[in-house]
Amino acid sequence: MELTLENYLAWMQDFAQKIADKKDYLSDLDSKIGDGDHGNNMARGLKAVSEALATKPADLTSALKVTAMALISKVGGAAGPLYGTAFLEMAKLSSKTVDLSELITAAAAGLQKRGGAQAGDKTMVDVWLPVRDNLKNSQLTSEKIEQAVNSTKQMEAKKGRASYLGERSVGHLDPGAVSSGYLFESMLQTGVIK
Amino acid sequence: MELTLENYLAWMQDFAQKIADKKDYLSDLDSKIGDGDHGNNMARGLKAVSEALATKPADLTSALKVTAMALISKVGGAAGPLYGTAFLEMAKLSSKTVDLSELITAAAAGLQKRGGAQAGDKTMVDVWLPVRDNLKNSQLTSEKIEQAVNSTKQMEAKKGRASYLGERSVGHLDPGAVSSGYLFESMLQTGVIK
Amino acid sequence: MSYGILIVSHVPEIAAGVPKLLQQVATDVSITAAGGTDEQEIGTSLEKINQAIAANQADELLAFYDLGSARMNLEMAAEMTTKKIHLYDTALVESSYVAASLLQAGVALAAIEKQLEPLKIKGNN
Amino acid sequence: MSYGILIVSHVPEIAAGVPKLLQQVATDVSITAAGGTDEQEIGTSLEKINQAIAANQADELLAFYDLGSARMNLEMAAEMTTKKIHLYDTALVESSYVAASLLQAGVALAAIEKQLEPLKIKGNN
Ligand SMILES: Nc1ncnc2c1ncn2[C@@H]1O[C@H](COP(=O)(O)OP(=O)(O)O)[C@@H](O)[C@H]1O
Ligand SMILES: Nc1ncnc2c1ncn2[C@@H]1O[C@H](COP(=O)(O)OP(=O)(O)O)[C@@H](O)[C@H]1O
Ligand SMILES: [Mg+2]
Ligand SMILES: [Mg+2]
Ligand SMILES: [Mg+2]
Ligand SMILES: [Mg+2]
Repeated sequence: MELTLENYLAWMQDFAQKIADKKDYLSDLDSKIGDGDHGNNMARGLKAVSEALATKPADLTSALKVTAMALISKVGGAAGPLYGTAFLEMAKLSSKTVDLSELITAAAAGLQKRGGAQAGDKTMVDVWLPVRDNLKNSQLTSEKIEQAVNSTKQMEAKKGRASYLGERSVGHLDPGAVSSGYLFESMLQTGVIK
Repeated sequence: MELTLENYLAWMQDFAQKIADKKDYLSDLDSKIGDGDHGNNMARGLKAVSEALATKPADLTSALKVTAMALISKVGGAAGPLYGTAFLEMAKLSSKTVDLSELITAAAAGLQKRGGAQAGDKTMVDVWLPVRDNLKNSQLTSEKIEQAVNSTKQMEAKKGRASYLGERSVGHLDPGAVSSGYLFESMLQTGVIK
Repeated sequence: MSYGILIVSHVPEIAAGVPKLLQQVATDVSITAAGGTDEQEIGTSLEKINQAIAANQADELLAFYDLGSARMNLEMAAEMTTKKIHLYDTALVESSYVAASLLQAGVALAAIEKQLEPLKIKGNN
Repeated sequence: MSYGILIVSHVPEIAAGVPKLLQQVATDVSITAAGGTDEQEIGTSLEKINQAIAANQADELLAFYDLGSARMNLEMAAEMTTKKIHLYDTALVESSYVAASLLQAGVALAAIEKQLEPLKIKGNN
């Protein structure tokens, strides 16, 4: 399971498409427990990513880095520094290893450092952590991803805007968890794993 | 010591003049431990008071009321609702009694209700309370007023913007105490008392 | 909705900006604001506060302010209106945001006030 | 003066307004601000924060923000600059006002931070 420039570009292209397709759905989810912009934020960010990757970065490290930079500078919401940090950590590690499991482990750690969220806080972290663990055991499947995304529905938010709603946040999917679900679905579908 | 429409108008005319003369000094004092606008605030307020009183209110109660309204609506800083409330309380009581001591007692109570300041908090209250007490004993003099104003210099502010400076507020006169000192100096000088 | 939000600041821009932050998460809550003096300088204006109260579509308002003298003018305005004004000594931006989120979610006033309690940081100045 | 103040808000108007409130009591303190996204929408922009840091005349900044995602961008900006950024999880308007008053009065950072402590109301969201 090695990340290459080629499969990475395919992965991001698919992810950008999914985000563009699900833009309104993501914003709808966010309007229930947040400010209703997650879809727009991510679509703006992934558009910038696509444009940056279209300039043909020389290697995987540069590709990861321009992805991070585009997300950090264009998303505009919490998801920007969060996804941005995740990709930046992958970029940094990619000069040493391109093992997917190790890269995602570093990314998840960066995400947690940036946002301070733990498992169960009803954030994108609740998708990244199980994905990281399943990758380690080579057991990541589409069902596992879906399960992680859906697990956020019954959680009470402890981080992000939704946390102000307390128990009122229960019963809604976390938008960042859903967009992270798309990220990993794309990863599976574009053959990064096998 | 009765307040009449006539001596009240003379009092306010003199007070407005003092404020106009000391405008820059009051703002300078305020810039040391506040936002530097007390002189401008009071000058704007007293100009509105003079204009309102120039329309010849029918009686003392109306005169006190239009003074209060002009101060409340034109001062723009904390001094507006504070002085405004003081004059409004005098207006209310003036239909029952025009005894100066009783009017000032009611005014001081209104001031404290509005701002919540106690003696020693380094505010205009530190002038109003001794003036109230000295009026009760018919012992108010120019020296007593000056003494009350100067007593604020060594106090540590507990109310108003100066309170954020904590012990750094010590060593400066409170601007509202100084403007209140002018108010009562005018009261003495225009013969409201004897 | 019967509860609205009232913002009072010393600065016209802050009074213009806070409702934008809140309205994003509380599309159905009436939010009005008063900022600056009548001359648009730094300070507060009782007249502007009265207008913001009148312009609010709700008849029971949760009111937030920045500094003490805004509080005093808010109190005066509260004494002048028939609307019920709940005045909070809490962090202006953060607590009005929390209140807006919870009002939008239909949370009861008592529960909102409980959540505002830890955000109380003034009232003594 | 070697300490400056940095304001980061989700709303351009709030970022424009808070410095006005502060500058009134802190004429000699450098105060810069970043608000809204690059498109002037509600959100934060790392680029704007970087610019506000660069534009500040001080090389050690006391930084205040409104909501959590502003905090994350502030942290990223802090990692990118050579200036020292002190990040406070305190009430945006009220605590930056206190910090400005005290900086103007020449109070030392440790004493300022002590006075900011009771104004800490976030950092967990
Ligand atoms: N502190 C945090 N740690 C991890 N994830 C977070 C945190 N704060 C927010 N998120 C994630 O960000 C998502 C919201 O992103 P977005 O709508 O772009 O940002 P914003 O809330 O600033 O509008 C949430 O659904 C959640 O998954
Ligand atoms: N809570 C209070 N109680 C009594 N007096 C107060 C209070 N707050 C402020 N003051 C008085 O108001 C004066 C400042 O008035 P002004 O400069 O017009 O208001 P601001 O502080 O809003 O600019 C202070 O010097 C003090 O005497
Ligand atoms: Mg959002
Ligand atoms: Mg947002
Ligand atoms: Mg002042
Ligand atoms: Mg003022």
